[in-house]
Amino acid sequence: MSVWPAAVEPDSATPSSAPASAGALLCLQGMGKRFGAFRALGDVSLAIAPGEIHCLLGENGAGKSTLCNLIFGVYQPDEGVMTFDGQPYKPTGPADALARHVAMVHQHFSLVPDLSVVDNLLLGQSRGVLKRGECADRIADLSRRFGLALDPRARIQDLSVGERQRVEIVKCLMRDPRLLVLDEPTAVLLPDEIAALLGVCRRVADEGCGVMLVTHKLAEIRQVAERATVLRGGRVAARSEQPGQELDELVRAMIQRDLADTSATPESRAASARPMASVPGVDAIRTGRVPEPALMADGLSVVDADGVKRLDRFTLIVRPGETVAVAGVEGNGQSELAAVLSGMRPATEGRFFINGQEMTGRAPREITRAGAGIVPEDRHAVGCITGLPVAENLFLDRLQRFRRWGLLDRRAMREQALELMQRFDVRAASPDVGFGGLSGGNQQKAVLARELTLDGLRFLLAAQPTRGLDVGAVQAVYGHIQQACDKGVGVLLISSELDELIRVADRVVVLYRGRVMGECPAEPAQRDRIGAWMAGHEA
Amino acid sequence: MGWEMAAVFAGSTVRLAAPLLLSATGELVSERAGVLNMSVEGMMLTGAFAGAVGSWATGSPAMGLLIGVLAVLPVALLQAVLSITLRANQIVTGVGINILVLGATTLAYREIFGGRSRTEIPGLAKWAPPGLADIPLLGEHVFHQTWLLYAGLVIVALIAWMMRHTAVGLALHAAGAAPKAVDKSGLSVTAIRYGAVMLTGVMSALAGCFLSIGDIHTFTEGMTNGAGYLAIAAVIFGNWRIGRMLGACLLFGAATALQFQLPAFGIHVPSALLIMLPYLLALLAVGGLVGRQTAPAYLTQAYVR
Amino acid sequence: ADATRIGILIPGSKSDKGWMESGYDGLVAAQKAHGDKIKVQMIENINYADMEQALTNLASKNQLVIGVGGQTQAAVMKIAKRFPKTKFSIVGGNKGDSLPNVAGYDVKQAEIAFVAGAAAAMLSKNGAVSYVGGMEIPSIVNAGKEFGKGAAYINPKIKYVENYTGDFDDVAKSKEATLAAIAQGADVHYHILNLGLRGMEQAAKEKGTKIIGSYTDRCGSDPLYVAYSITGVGYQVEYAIKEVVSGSWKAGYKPFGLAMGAKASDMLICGGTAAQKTKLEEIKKDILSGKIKVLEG
Amino acid sequence: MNTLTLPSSQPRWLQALTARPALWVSLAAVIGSLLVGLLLVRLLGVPVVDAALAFADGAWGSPYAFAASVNRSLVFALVGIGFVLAQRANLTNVGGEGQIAVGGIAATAVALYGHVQDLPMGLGFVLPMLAAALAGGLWGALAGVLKAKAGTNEVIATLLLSFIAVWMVYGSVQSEALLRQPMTHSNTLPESLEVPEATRLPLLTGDYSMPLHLGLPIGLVLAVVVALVLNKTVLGLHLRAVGLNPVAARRAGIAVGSTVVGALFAAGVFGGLAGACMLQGEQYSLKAGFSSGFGFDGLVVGLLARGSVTGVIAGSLLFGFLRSGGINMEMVAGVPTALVVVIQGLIIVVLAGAALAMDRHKETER
Ligand SMILES: Nc1ncnc2c1ncn2[C@@H]1O[C@H](COP(=O)(O)OP(=O)(O)OP(=O)(O)O)[C@@H](O)[C@H]1O
Ligand SMILES: Nc1ncnc2c1ncn2[C@@H]1O[C@H](COP(=O)(O)OP(=O)(O)OP(=O)(O)O)[C@@H](O)[C@H]1O
Ligand SMILES: [Mg+2]
Ligand SMILES: [Mg+2]
Repeated sequence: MSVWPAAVEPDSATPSSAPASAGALLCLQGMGKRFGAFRALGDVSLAIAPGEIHCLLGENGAGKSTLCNLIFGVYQPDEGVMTFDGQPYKPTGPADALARHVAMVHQHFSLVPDLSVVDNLLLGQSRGVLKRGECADRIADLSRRFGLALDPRARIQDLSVGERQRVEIVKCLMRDPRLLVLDEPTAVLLPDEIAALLGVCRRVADEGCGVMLVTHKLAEIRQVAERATVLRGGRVAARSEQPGQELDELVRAMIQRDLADTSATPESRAASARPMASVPGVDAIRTGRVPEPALMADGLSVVDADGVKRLDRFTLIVRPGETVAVAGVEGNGQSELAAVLSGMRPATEGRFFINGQEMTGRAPREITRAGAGIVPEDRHAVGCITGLPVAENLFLDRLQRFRRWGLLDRRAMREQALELMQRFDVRAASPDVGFGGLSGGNQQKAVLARELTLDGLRFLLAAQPTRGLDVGAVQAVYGHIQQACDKGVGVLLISSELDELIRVADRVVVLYRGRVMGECPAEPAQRDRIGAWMAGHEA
Repeated sequence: MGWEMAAVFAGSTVRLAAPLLLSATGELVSERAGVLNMSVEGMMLTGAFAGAVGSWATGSPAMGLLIGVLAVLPVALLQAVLSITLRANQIVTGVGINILVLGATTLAYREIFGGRSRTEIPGLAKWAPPGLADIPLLGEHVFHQTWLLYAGLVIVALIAWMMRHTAVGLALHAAGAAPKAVDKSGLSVTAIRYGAVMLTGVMSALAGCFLSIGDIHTFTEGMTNGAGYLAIAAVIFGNWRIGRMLGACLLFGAATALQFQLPAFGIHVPSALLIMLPYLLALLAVGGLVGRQTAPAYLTQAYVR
Repeated sequence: ADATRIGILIPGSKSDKGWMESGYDGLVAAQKAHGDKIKVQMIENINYADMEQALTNLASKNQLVIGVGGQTQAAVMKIAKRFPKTKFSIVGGNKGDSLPNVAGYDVKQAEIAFVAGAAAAMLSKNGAVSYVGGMEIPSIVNAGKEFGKGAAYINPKIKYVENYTGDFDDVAKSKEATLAAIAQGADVHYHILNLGLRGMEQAAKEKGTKIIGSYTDRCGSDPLYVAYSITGVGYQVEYAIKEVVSGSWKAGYKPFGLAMGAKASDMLICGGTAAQKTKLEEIKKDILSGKIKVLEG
Repeated sequence: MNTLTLPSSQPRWLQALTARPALWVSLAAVIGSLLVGLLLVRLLGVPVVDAALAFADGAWGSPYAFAASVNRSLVFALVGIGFVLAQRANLTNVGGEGQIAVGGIAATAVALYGHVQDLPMGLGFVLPMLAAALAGGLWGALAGVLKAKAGTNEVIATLLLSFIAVWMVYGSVQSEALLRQPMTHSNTLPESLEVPEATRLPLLTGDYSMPLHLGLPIGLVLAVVVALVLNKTVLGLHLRAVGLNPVAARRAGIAVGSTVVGALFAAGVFGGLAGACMLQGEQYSLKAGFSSGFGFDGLVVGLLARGSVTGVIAGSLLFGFLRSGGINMEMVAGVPTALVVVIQGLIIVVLAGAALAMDRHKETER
């Protein structure tokens, strides 16, 4: 039986074999899923045996969560068949999956924050009168068996992220799972919490349950994975029967580039969390010998509502004409950094200056006035208003300019929009079509067009500016950024595309868990170090 | 004499609070599950009308009560379909239903009773719990009430217990606090919310019947006269907890009852002030001026998987 | 000859058991009496914003327009200026500006309220009587005051309780107000209420107290009622129609009350003793002669 | 671009229909509800022709009837325009009733006790109007402040404020210390005095045979202004931006909080003006129940309009004439006015339920 995806040939370096279906607990064959015109998954086949820990890897958007959701019945597949225990398995909703003892921990918590642990565990699991005492006993029992300490009466909203994760897992365990699906359970955990979680996985598997673990972290794979499957663009890119020994091949399959030595020693590790005064050149700036930096960030920290430190004493100077890239796996503090610098969210501590003016805690409008262009990470939520036409979006922050006798001069706006669209190659039928009707790349170019044509632009923050863009669009975007740079604008580029940021930026700082792991020149030779820092390898 | 006045005041407060309590409890359950029914007013009016008509036609107030409850089901279903399945704006839906019911009951009342009927509508019997009935003053003025009031109290207590101690209560709470979690735990958010809205309907019908055949044995056009909105105000003021909401209902009832007691003491407070007091208090509450309000996180938000 | 066209505006519900219904009863009686000679257009339950339009419609199509209640007065005065050829009668009208085509009939409820107070005092066993008024407007308040005075006229030591619900039609509130009065010992109740009366009936039934009705004779048909006063709302409607049909309609203020006879204003105790009757007659005479002075209303 | 993607096999009328679904759905809802109304008329045993004739006569049968209908429509339209204005910022203002009420109170107070009747140049009626607008605006802004500061749902806040305002009218005409007229005789009702001639809105025709008043041209001018502001100004665009995506609007430098407060203030101004028109144009004295539920009718008109000022005008004319005709139907044909209420309720419910279908279409249009 051939379960190899037709389109993707296995990398010759990856020693792998077809998933064993004999004795498999769950067997997927040719699974496909579309969201509208977008194909999130295609022809995915894999099998999980009882007692096996199977790791699922892949870049952001590779389709991991979608696959998990298919298994758990949240989505229904467009193609492919599943068997569970040799029986056909077609869950039409989580209820079906749960009935077959398939349990899932979601990437995002699905707990009720204002209820206690016990109540969360009982939700959907119990009928009639709640037997909280009985449930608490079971929790105690499970805690003992798997080493998961939990206070049954605590309210979820008072728990740390790690504890919440534990609740999610116990919730699954309470259902006596035969297959446990964990979608990036460790993304939010601290190292010792991760170790404990992996221990639980091990024990659960030892009791005969199949475990599917989605993760980005290589160390985890090395620790627990018995087999691994790599997804790339919704298709199986590689498989491994001994993932612990084939990490490099897996990573290459995942990102299609080499990550030669993941244990390189970073020499500028000390760069993290250093005080402002120690940044070279600060004194010179303070004494006015050097032009004002475009951005000066001094010990910015962000603590979220759950008390987790998302950004930890971030300190950086971006000089005019310089492009500094912030690299890192998503979710390591980049979003928080961008939010603070664009005025959308206050920093818990620290200060920052744009073009020499202190902007800490200022409104977005003032930050724009200070000469900061912002290309936000989430263009749909923050960067544009999809319900308005392209022209309006292009001038959203400077509409006053088109006021004539109190009315909006649409004609002038249209003309200037057309001009801007030509300059930045924004392809749309006309400036009057809805912004939401543009393709992702054109939307991004339009946002760039707006931010780069800001009056008195001195600083540009571009967060994930090429996400979801095709090759041509990516070229165009970086071309524009380069041009701005040449005119003396300081650019802070947040990206997880290693190749690109090495090509575009002058310097790279790497964020890991909110902290600057290291800093180095953006040169191809530094790629390994950067990759290692991104994966959290400190030494 | 003073004691007797106090007892009458207490009895009056209880009677005026009872319909609020019944409908507010229903509304609380629904809001907990994430659906705001502005249509409580219309549901109460439906119940009041159908209860009165049923009681008059069958001659049996108990049958009237049953008919009142049955008649409200289509109205509640309309609210549910519009706001849950069709994901219509819950407020607009509610206001529309209220207007519709007001017109329809007025029209139907005139058709059925010809507008000039003096027919006595049989009302629910009164009852006092044995033991309590013999307490001087209190027995007569406070505890001698329509049996529906006691039944209602039992139902409210049952609902309060259900919300706290049963799986259904848990699911209801979660449907408004974290519908996604409910969905992923294998329960249907839609089913839970439908159930909650239907319960609101039933409770509002009981409240409406209390108004028409429970207390005063008559129906008048638009007789709820804003009581439904007051019930919603009580839920808000009660911060979505049954205990506090009970207090709010009693407070609102007392504010109204006070109107009839104050003249006896020669105190003159503008009645407009007493009437608007509940709304004022509710406004202060939603404005966050009376403690921190914690509305169910997904209140008024339709659930899409 | 063509039928006389009559328009009548009843601002409340014509089945309110009180003022409005009494007015409607008068209309029905007039229709019976005049048969084909009159043609009637009627509208009820009108809010303020619509009142002018309704009156204008009535005025443009009818020879006589009757507004049942003082609350129509302002609007009638306004419309009457625009329709000088149409006649207007206001039931429950009062002294004020006069127009050549407007007649105001004053019900003088305070007079009969005094008599009712006297009757109540005769009927009360506890020595306490009560009154519930709808809106707190002078005519209603004055009636209440006179009721209290009338009671004290018979029994100086009588206890009198009064209450206003703010709404002639709110049943629940009238019930609670009556219960509050009963708690103070009152066992005979008088009222100026419309639909709200049902609440008073409910309270009285529960507590075994009695009511003096107004507007309608209920003696014998309802044991709750021990007496009733006649406030000739219906009579005034009949009067207006009769005057127009016979061609003798006159503009201006016209007091009704006791002076216009038993159909306009009267007090009857159901199965009352001869002594009670004579006493009431005596009081009526004293009021008419001015020996007893009552407030307006 | 859209028309190109439409399959050419579709008949013309279907294309026209799919191009403006909201319009057609609204029309269908209105017509359907009216048909149900006719059916009810039949069921009530009244000949449909009689009812229809009475309706037409009351709605537009005479200059007076026509003017009365238009005046009523004017009030609905003012409230509706305010609603649409706030709706542009995604705010649902259900407080029209209360805004009318406070507008009425303010206009009465200034007209009677503000020493304005001797002022030159029409200030006598302008100042009370401005006072009404300001009062209504503040009443609306209160909900806006609660929304911006405490995140209070503006629907709940404006609704509660409506109840409070309605009882404020009741209270203010109960006490002579406030707006109640001096008690000269026993039937002195709990109302204010009539406002002086000079403070009333001048009649366009000069007499009452067709009592259109100055409020109408003022309302029309304001409607044009609002349509311009909404569709042709920076402010209108800001409102839309805040309504569509407050986060992106904030990022683009728009002051979201003040826009919210401002939008509800503006909506309230229109409610207040509606109150002024009712008081200074028609009723002349303040009474309990003065607002007569017109604020809720205006709300319905606003909902029907689906964001367009033209829609408001169409809807207000529909309801204005519907109500006028309804009154006459009761007088002449004996059909209770409650029927009109049923029709209104039906229209709202159907439109609320159809919103998803209409919006879904809009989404695919983009
Ligand atoms: N409901 C949906 N509608 C449309 N597109 C979707 C939907 N869910 C997922 N996608 C798209 O499908 C692709 C795969 O998403 P998925 O969540 O499976 O990625 P992932 O591998 O889990 O990524 P991550 O590591 O970020 O969690 C993404 O491009 C995503 O935008
Ligand atoms: N309609 C959509 N269009 C495009 N992308 C989407 C859409 N809905 C979700 N996504 C993307 O798909 C991914 C999955 O998002 P979603 O909110 O479904 O979480 P999830 O990963 O499925 O959650 P869980 O793991 O708890 O099931 C995210 O990256 C999200 O940005
Ligand atoms: Mg994922
Ligand atoms: Mg995901």
